[in-house]
Amino acid sequence: MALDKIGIAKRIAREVKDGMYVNLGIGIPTLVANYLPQGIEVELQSENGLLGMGPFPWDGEEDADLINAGKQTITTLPGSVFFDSAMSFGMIRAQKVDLTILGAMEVSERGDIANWKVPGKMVKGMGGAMDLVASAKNIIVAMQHCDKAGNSKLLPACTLPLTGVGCVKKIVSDLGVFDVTPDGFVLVERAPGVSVEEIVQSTKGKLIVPNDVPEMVI
Amino acid sequence: MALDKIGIAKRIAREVKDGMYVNLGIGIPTLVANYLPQGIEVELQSENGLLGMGPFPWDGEEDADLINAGKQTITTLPGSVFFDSAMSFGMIRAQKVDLTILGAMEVSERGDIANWKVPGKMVKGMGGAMDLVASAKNIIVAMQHCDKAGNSKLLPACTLPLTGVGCVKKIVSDLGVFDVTPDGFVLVERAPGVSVEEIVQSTKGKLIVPNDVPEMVI
Amino acid sequence: MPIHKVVSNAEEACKDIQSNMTLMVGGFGLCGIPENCISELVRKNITGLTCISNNAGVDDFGLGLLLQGRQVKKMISSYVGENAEFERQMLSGELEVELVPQGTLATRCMAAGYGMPAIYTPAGVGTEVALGKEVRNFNGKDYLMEFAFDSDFALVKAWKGDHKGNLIFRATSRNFNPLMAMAGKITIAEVEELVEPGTLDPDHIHLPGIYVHRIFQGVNYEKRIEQRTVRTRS
Amino acid sequence: MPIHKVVSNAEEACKDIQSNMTLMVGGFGLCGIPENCISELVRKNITGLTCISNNAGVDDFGLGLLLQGRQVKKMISSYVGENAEFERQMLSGELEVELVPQGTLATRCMAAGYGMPAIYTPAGVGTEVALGKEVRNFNGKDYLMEFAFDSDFALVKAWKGDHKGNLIFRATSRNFNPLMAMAGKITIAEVEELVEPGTLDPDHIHLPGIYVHRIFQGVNYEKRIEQRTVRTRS
Repeated sequence: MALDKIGIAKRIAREVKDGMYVNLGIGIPTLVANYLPQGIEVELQSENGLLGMGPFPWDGEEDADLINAGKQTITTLPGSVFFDSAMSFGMIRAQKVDLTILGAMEVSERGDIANWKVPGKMVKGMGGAMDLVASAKNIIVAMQHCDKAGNSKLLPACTLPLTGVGCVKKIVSDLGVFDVTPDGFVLVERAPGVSVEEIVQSTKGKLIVPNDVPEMVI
Repeated sequence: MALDKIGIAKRIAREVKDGMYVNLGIGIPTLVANYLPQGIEVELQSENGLLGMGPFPWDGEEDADLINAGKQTITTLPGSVFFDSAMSFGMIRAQKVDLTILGAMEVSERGDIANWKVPGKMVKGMGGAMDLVASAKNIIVAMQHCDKAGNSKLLPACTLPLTGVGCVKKIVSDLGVFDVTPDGFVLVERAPGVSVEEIVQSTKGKLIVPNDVPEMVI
Repeated sequence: MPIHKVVSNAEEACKDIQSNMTLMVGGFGLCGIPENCISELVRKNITGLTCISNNAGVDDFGLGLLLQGRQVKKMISSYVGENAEFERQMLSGELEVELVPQGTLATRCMAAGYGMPAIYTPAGVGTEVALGKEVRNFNGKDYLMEFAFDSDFALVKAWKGDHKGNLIFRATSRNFNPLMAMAGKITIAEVEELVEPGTLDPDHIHLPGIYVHRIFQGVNYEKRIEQRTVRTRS
Repeated sequence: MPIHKVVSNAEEACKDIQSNMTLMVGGFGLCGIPENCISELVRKNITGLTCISNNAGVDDFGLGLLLQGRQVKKMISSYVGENAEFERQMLSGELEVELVPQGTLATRCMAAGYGMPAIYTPAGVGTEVALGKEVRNFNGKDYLMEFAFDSDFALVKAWKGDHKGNLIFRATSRNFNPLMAMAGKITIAEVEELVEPGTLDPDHIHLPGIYVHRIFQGVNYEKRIEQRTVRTRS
């Protein structure tokens, strides 16, 4: 069974290590915060100007001045700190943020990513994504493996306007986990019940399949 | 009688207008704060990170964390604000400081200034002077007209390493007040009891003497 | 610049903002936007504006109000989702849009406020954002040269301010506000609470008053929430 | 970078600082200098250091202590007056000195902390500071291109800090400290008071802990005054 959004978020959460500063994009990446391993200490950076993002507020306690990059009401935690947008992207560019998790419409076998524009159809803008992918040391993408018509979104080259070049390190899709290497996508884990064959057929970019591909344990 | 340091400071103080943000250099310029016209409101910027510099503290109330750019103990005033050195020079470069008053060893008839180095003899460094003179809209120099041997320090061209090029707008020396124009130094006022002849003889750079040069009233 | 900065309201503060000017408008989404100044721009009904603002508001609030009235000629923003009227005007060509990476947008404001004519950022290298821009390699990595913004007015919102223009922001409503305040040729700050000089701790001030030309205490803040997201008590 | 940052003292914090490294040292004159870390460098007696610091201390305090022990190979500073031993070593050629305009020094630190490889400043155009540097004209004015600093360690002093490395500075002892804290490959912060997370107001913090790698509560601060200047009561 392919992973649902929560499954993808849970799997990505296992990549987060103790002591990391992490930036979570809008959508599935935001869910990752709910499934972080027990006992580790992680600081979430929200690029609109907060380090130490806490959970959503209790009903009735929301504060219009306190939101995350997805414009959702949030809370602080002990040790949180606010700053302006220039410093926020300053720390991103200076690679002080250890891990960036964001969504994608397409990823190429060279690690290019497209997630901000569909010409003639949708132009919401890149927000902070271009800054994040151009700067981050470690980028994990959360995405659907195929579009609704069944076409692979892991491609030899992106067809949509790029967000960044050669930057994605790892992909967790509904079908599996993939490292992005100089040789192409490397299949690291299969989603529960998903066969190697299904993944091969669903992947248009160059895919390297090791002899033994373990099934994911969530 | 040539002006003493206090006289120079008093004369420069008359150039300071209501509502100005002013940066005062070390030495005579610091004294200007003591002679500002009554009834005007001025904000003094100290480039080590303070806007709204107050007077020296009362004996016993000095605070090691609160100094000016000359490392002197100072105080704050209502409405003072602290900031870091990057923002301090940011506001200087962005020309938010209306008037800069500083000392000089030499000034050329084109408005070049030298005040930071005597090769082989003295190298204290430029501190913030190079940033100030490169950025400020309005620069007034406080200086002695001649060195101890009687040689003019208002020159056709500076002989010492430059601090900045074509930036000085006005000079108040012990002998008089001079505008620095594209045509050279223009004598605007004589110090009390100092003759035009004495000023002409003491000035090596090109000096323009209007028909009527008033004597300064302090 | 006069140190005497207090004006009575948005109308007085915005009196010389005219059609076809370039305005910076603080805020992120609807968080920390200068509500009073935006209302005043609607009331004045000036047009042909170029707005530099991270977002374009929503259909019926924030800069969306100016879009509804066709007062905006060009938006310079990083993210313009959640605004149907905006998308319609953009796709139909009525509205000119320049999309700028968010960090680039912030840093181009800061550059203006810090007197730096240009900055280098890796954001957008290899993408259509890089078209026509100078690419330069430092230490093996490519960067785009981006220019400091030039704007006639900056309209910002702070939590507290004093008569000298010193500003304190609250939580994430800080965002672009101090940066745009630094960048405006004329900067107008509206605050929830205007206090006497000396009330604010000089160590707590986020934006020194030297950058602020006019300040007033705003009224009737709605502070609308764009995405109310809560936990419900079980 | 670990979020677990608290160390017990300067000795532990500085344990891997070695000879011939490049160190940023915060402070302006003797104001806001990391006294404990400087003492520890003296005790370790490492040599060949390159120090980036606005000043060089005085003969018997601050970085002057390292100069006395001939531990410094090169100083990168804006102002080095008031230090006879410094001047002697410099004029005799024992000490290499690179003089940098103060705003350039500050901005090159900020550039490192903001991931900007280079900045443009008008400071020094037409002077010997410009020798060998790229000059570029923007909007009719010349600017020098100056590079972000690269340093192995940054040693800074704050008033208060918490276990996550968040720092608050006091008055003009802020100066270069937050900028250097942003710029160090490894940043060590010594504070007068180390508190639990949640003690500091998130709106009052000057430097986010993400930039700080090690933090400890310093001891025996002397906070010497360089130019005691007072009014006497009549």
